[in-house]
Amino acid sequence: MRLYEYEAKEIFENAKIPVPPRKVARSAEEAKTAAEEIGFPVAIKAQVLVGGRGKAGGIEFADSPEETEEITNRLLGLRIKDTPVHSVLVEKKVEVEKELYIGVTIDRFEFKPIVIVSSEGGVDIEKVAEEEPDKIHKLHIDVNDKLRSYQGRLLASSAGLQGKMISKVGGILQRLYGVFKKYDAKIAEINPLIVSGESVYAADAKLILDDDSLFRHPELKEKGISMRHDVSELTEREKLAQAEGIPYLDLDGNIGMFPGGAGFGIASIDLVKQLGGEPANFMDSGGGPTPERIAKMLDLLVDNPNVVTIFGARFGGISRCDDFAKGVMIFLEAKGTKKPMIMRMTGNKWKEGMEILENAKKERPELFEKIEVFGIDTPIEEVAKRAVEVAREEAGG
Amino acid sequence: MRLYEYEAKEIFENAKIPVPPRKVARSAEEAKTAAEEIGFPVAIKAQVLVGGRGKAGGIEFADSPEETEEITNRLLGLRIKDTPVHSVLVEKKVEVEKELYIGVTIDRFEFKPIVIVSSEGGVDIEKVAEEEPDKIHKLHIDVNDKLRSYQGRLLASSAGLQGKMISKVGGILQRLYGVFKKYDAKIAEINPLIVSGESVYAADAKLILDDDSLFRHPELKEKGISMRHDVSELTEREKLAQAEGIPYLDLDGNIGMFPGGAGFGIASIDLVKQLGGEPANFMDSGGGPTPERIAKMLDLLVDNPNVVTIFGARFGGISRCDDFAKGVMIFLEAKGTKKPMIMRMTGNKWKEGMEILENAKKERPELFEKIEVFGIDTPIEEVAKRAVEVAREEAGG
Amino acid sequence: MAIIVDDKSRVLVQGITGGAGKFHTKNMIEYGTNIVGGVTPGKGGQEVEGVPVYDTVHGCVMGENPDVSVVFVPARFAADAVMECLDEGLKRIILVPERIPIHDMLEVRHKAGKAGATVVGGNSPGVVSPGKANVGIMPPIAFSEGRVGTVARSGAITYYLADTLTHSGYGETTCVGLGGDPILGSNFEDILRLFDNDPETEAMVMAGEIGGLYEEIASQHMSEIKKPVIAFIAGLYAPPGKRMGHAGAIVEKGMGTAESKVKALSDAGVPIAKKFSDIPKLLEERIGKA
Amino acid sequence: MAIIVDDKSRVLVQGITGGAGKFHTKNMIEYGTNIVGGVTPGKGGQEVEGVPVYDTVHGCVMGENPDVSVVFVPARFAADAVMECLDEGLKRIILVPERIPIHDMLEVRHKAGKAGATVVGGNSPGVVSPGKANVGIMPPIAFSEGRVGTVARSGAITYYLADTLTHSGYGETTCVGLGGDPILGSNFEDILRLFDNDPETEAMVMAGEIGGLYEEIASQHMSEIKKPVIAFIAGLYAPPGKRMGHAGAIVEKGMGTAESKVKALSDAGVPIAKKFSDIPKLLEERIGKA
Repeated sequence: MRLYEYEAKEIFENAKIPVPPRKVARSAEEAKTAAEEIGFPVAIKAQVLVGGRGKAGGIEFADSPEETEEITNRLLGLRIKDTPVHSVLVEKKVEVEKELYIGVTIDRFEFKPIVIVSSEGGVDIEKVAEEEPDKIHKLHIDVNDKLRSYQGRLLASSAGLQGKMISKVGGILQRLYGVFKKYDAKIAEINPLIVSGESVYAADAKLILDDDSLFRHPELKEKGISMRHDVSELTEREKLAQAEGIPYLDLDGNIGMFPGGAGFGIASIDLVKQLGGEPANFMDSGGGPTPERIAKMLDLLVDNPNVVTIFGARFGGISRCDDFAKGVMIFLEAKGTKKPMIMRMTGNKWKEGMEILENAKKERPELFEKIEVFGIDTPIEEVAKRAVEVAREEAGG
Repeated sequence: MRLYEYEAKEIFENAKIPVPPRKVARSAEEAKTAAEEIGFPVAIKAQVLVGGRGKAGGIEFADSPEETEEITNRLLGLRIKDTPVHSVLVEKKVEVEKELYIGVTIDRFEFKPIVIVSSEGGVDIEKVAEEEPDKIHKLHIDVNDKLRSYQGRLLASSAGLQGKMISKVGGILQRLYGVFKKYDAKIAEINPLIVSGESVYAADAKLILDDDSLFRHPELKEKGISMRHDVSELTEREKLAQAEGIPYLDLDGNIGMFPGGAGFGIASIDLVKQLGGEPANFMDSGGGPTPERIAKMLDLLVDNPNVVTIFGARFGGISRCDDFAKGVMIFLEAKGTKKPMIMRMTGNKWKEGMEILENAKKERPELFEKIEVFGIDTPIEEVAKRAVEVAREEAGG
Repeated sequence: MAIIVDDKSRVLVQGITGGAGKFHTKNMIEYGTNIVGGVTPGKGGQEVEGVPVYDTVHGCVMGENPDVSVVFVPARFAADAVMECLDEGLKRIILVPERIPIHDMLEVRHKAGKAGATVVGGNSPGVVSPGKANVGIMPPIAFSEGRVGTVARSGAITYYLADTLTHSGYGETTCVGLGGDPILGSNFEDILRLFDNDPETEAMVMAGEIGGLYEEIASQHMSEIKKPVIAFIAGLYAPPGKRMGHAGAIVEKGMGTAESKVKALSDAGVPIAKKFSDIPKLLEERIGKA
Repeated sequence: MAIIVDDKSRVLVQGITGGAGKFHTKNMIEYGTNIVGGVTPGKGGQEVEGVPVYDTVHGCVMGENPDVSVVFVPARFAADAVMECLDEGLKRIILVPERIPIHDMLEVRHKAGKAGATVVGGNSPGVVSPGKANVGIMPPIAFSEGRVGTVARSGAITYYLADTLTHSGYGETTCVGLGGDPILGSNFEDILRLFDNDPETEAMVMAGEIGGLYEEIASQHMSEIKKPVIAFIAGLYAPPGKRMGHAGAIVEKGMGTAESKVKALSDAGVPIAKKFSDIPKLLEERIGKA
C-alpha cells in the first residue's frame, strides 16, 4: 500500500526526519490560506499515488496568493497517468544547495534490507544508477539489526558529505531505516533530500507498506491512514473485481479467462496466446474459492461485451471441483448461458463436480447448450485449443 | 535504579500486562478514598525500595474503610530495613488460585538475557530454586532477538499451565521481556503472578533499570519517574557523599581511607585490614577527579569523628597527581590540619604533585605538621603500615 | 528415495485443530502419509483424526519425534511456527499459509539459514513424493511415482506439471510447491540441489513466473547442478506490472519480467519449455524415452 | 612479543579530538606508541598531534591501515565505536569510557564474538606492553619490560601489580586493564589464553575484585591454561553488597563475593596472593627468581 506524500511526510516528521512546513489543501481557497500561513514562495504538489508526477506537470511553485489559487485550480483539474488529483500539498519552497537520494528497500537477491544513498538525487536517480553506478552507495543490514549511527555516517560520508552534514544525514538515514522497520515497509524513500545551508529537508517522501503486515499497524488508522486499493489506473470492471477482492485485469482479447487455482491465471494466458487466441482478461481465483465467488468471477466475464467465449479450468487442490461446479450452477441459474463456456475439471472432487453438472444438464438442458466440460483424460492444451476454436467461430459469426 | 512497585506497575500496565485496580495513597484519608473507589477487600502495601517488605509487615489486607485507615496509619509509621514509608499502594485483593514467578534478567555467565518461570511463585522463590531446581524453567534469548510468542508458550507450558493459560501467560512473558528491553532493565520481575479463574494478574512488580542507560529514557521523566539514589539505608555522611556523586560507605574503624583511582578503594581496605588497621570508610574517587572533588573527599573524612588518621594513596593514571596535590591544598587551606595524613603519590605527574606540596610546606609549614607524603620509592604496603601505626598512636593517645 | 518427504517421514501438523488443518490431515493420512502429531496451543491432549495434539512443538517432539512439519496456522503466526520448529531441531518445514508478512519471512530465512533447515513456502501447496507421502494440500490425482523432480512457484502449475509428467509416463520423484508469496523460505536452487543429491531423480523441471527474482537467482547457480534441468516460465504474455519506487529499480535493474527470466535461464544453459507439452520432448532428449 | 599491542601495532584513536583523546594521544605518542590515525565524525581532515583525523573508521582503515583501536568517545557512543571497528575488520579494540549501557555491551560481546575480535573494557585503563606500546590512559612510570603478564579489573590495581613486578625484578610482558564496568568485552580467560600463546610470557597474574562473576567464570577455564597463574582478589574485607532481585539470585546462587571467588580459583588450583608482596614469592616458586 502506497501512502500519499503528505501521509508519508507526517510519519517521517514524527520520526524526527526534517520536513519543510506544509499543509494539505483540497481547494484553491484552502491552498491560498495554507500558503499565506506558510509564507511565499511555496511549492504546490499534486497528491497522487502514481509516479512521474513531476514530468506530468504535477509540481509548480507560487510566489503569491493569486498564483497559488491559479496553480491549485490547474492541478486539481489534472489527471496524472489517468489518476484524478483530489488534493495538493502546499509546502515551503526550500533553497536547494545539493540534492541527495536516500532510500531503504528489501534486496530480493540477498533477502536483506538495503540502504541506498546517492549524492546525485532528483528525478533521474535510476539513470544515475545505470550510468554512474559508483555514485550509488549501498549497505545491507542484517534482518535483526537496526541501522547504527556509524553506518549512517559511513553512507553519508561515502556520498561526499562533510563536517556536520555527515552526522546529520547519517541520523536521517537511521531514522528512515527505523520507519522502514517500524511500519513493515517495502520501500521508504526520500528523493530528493535537500541540503540547504546547515539544514536538510525531505522534499519528497515515498512510503510503500506491505499489505500483508497492515494488521500489525492499527496506529495507521488512528493517523487517518486507511487501507486503500490503488484504484488510480483501474478500469470500471477492474474496480468492480477489486471491490470483490478478485485479482483481475482487463486485456484486449475476446476469450474470457476463468482459470482455477492461484498462479494458473498467468499460465493460462500464455497457453491461449500460444494457441493463437486472445485473452480478454487476467484473473486469479485465489485458493479455495466459495461457489459464490466462482459465480461472481463468471459474472465479470459474461458482462464484458468483448468476451465471446469463456475458457475455464479448475485443478482442484485446496479448492474443490464440486464447489466449482456449484458456483457455475449459481451463475447459470441466475444469468443463463449467453456465451459458450469451454471448461476442464480435475483434481480434488472432480468426479463429484462432473456429476453435479451432468445432473443439472439432465434437469435443465437448455442451460447447457453452449457448455462443454472435459475431465482428467483430456489434456489442458486440448481444451484450450477447443476454446480458441470456438472463440474464432463466435467472433467470425 | 529500582522503581517503586506503583511505578513499575504503571509501566507494566502500559505494556498490557494485567495489573489489579489500584491507587497510591500518601495518607490514611487518601487510602480510604482509594479503597472505596476500588472496592473491598483491598491489599495495602508499603511503598519502599528495599526487599523483604512482606516479612517486615509491610503488606496487610482491609475489609472496610476504618480498617484501611488504621492499617495505612500503621504502615506510614513503619520503617522497613531502616527505610521510612512515605506512601502505600491500595490495591484490589485478588483471589489466588495459583502463584507463579516470572522474571527476566541478564545471565552474567552467558552474557545473554534470561527468562525465568516457576510454577511455585511467592516469596520463597529462591528456596525453590535451591531445593527444587526442576521447578525453575529458564530460557536464554539472543541479544538481538525478542521473546517470541512460542517461547512464551513453551515456558508457560513447562511451568505446568494448560489450555488458554498457556497463551495468556506466554503473552505476559513476551510483554515483560519487551519492558525489560525497552527500558534497558537489569531486572523485570513479577512475583507472584496470580492465576485467578480465567484471569492473570501481576500482584507485585519489580523493575530495576540500568543507571547508565537512563539518558536513553527521557520518557521516564514524563511519567514522573525521576532519577533517585537508593537513600534508604544510608547514613547521613553517605547521603552527603552521594549528593556529591562520591561512592562512599561508612565502616566501623578509625582510619579514614582516601584512596586514588577507581578500584583501589576496595583493595586499600584489604591492605589496611591485613596490616591490623581498621578502615573507617570505603571511598572511590572515580577516574580523573578534579582538585575540588579531592578536597570534598577529604572533608568527608575529617568531619567524621571516628577518624583519627587519614591514609591516602594516589596512583596517577587518567587522574593527575598535581591535581591531587592541588585538591589537598584546597582542603588544607580551608580546614587546616587536624588529623594526621599519611599519603603516597606516584604515577602521572607525581613529581609535580610532590613539588606543589613541598613548596606549600615551605610557605606554610604549620599546615603540614601532621602530614607525611611518600613517593614512588616507598612501596604502598610500607605507607599503609605507617598509617596503621600512626592511627594506633592517635587512638591510644 | 525422494526429497523433503518420503514414506519414512514423521510429519507434524501445526494448526491441526483449525478447519484447513483438520481437512488436510485427513487427506494426508488417507494418502498414506505418516502424520505423527499435531500442535495447537491450548488444545494439547485432544486428538484429530486419531493424531495426538500437543500445546507446543517441544511437547510433540518429546512425544512423537517428528522430522517434518506442515504449517496451517494463520499467516500472522506463520513465522513463529517455523521458528518454534527450528528451535526444536526440525529441518524441514512446509508453509501453506499465504500472504505472510515479508519482514517476518526475512527473519525466517535468516534463522533457517543458520539452522541449515529447508523451509518451503509460504503459500506453498505442499510437497508430494508420489506413492510415499503427500504433505500439504495437493490432490493426489495428478501424481505418479517416477523419475523427474518438479519445483514450481504456483500450486496449479505444480498440478499441470505432474499431470504432464504422469501422462507422458515419466512420473515424479517429488513435486515441490515452492510457494507464491513474495519472500519465500527456499529458492529454486535450494530444491534443485536436493534433487541433485537424490539418487532416484534423473532430471528436474522448474516452473517460474513473472515477478520476483527467484528464476534470475537460480540461473546464477545452474553450474552447480549436475542433472538436467528444464524450465517453464509463466507470464510471457502477461501485461507489464507496475513498478515500485526507485530503490527497487536501482537494485533490480529491469529484472523480474518473463523475458529477463527466460534470458537468464537460457544463458545459463537451461532449455525453456514454452508449453506443458514441450516438457516430455525436452526430457526425452536428456534422459531418454519415458 | 606481547599481547594485544606491541611495537608493530598501528593504533587508531576513536574520539581523538576530544579532551581526553587529545591528552592521551600525546602521552601514547610520547611513549613511542605508533598512533597512525584518529576518528571523529565531522572533523575529518584535521590533525591532532600530527595524527590525521578521519570522519569514519572506514576512511582511516583505507588511509592508515590500523590494527588496534582505542576508544575515547562518550559511553553512550562506545558500542557504536566498537561495531564500526568490527565492520572494518579490526580485531583489537580497547574501551576507555566507563559506564557503558549494559545492554549495549551485550550486543558488543555478541558481535565481537562472531567476528573473533578482542574487546577490552569498558572502563579499561588500557593495555601496556612495556617498552613497546602504551595504549590507553596508564602512566608509564610503573611498567618495565619483563616476563609476567597481568590482567586486572581495576586501573589502580593494574598500576600496583606492575609496581610490584617492576620492583621485584620480574617486569611485565603486557599489562591488560580488563575494565571496571559490569559487562565487559573480554573475560579473564580470554586474556589468559592470549598470554598462554605469547612466547615471552612465563606466568600471569590476574587481579579480580568483589562483584560480577568474571573470576568464577575464569576458574572454570583454568584447566585450559598451561602457564602458571596467580590470582589476587580485592574486597576480602569489603562490606557485603546489596542483592538485586530474585532473578539474579536464582541464576547466580551466592556467587560474586570475594570468598566465592577465592574458593572457585583455589579449587581450580590457582594460588591466591593476599597482598601485593605475596606475588613475587608465589612467582619465585613457579618461574624461579626474578
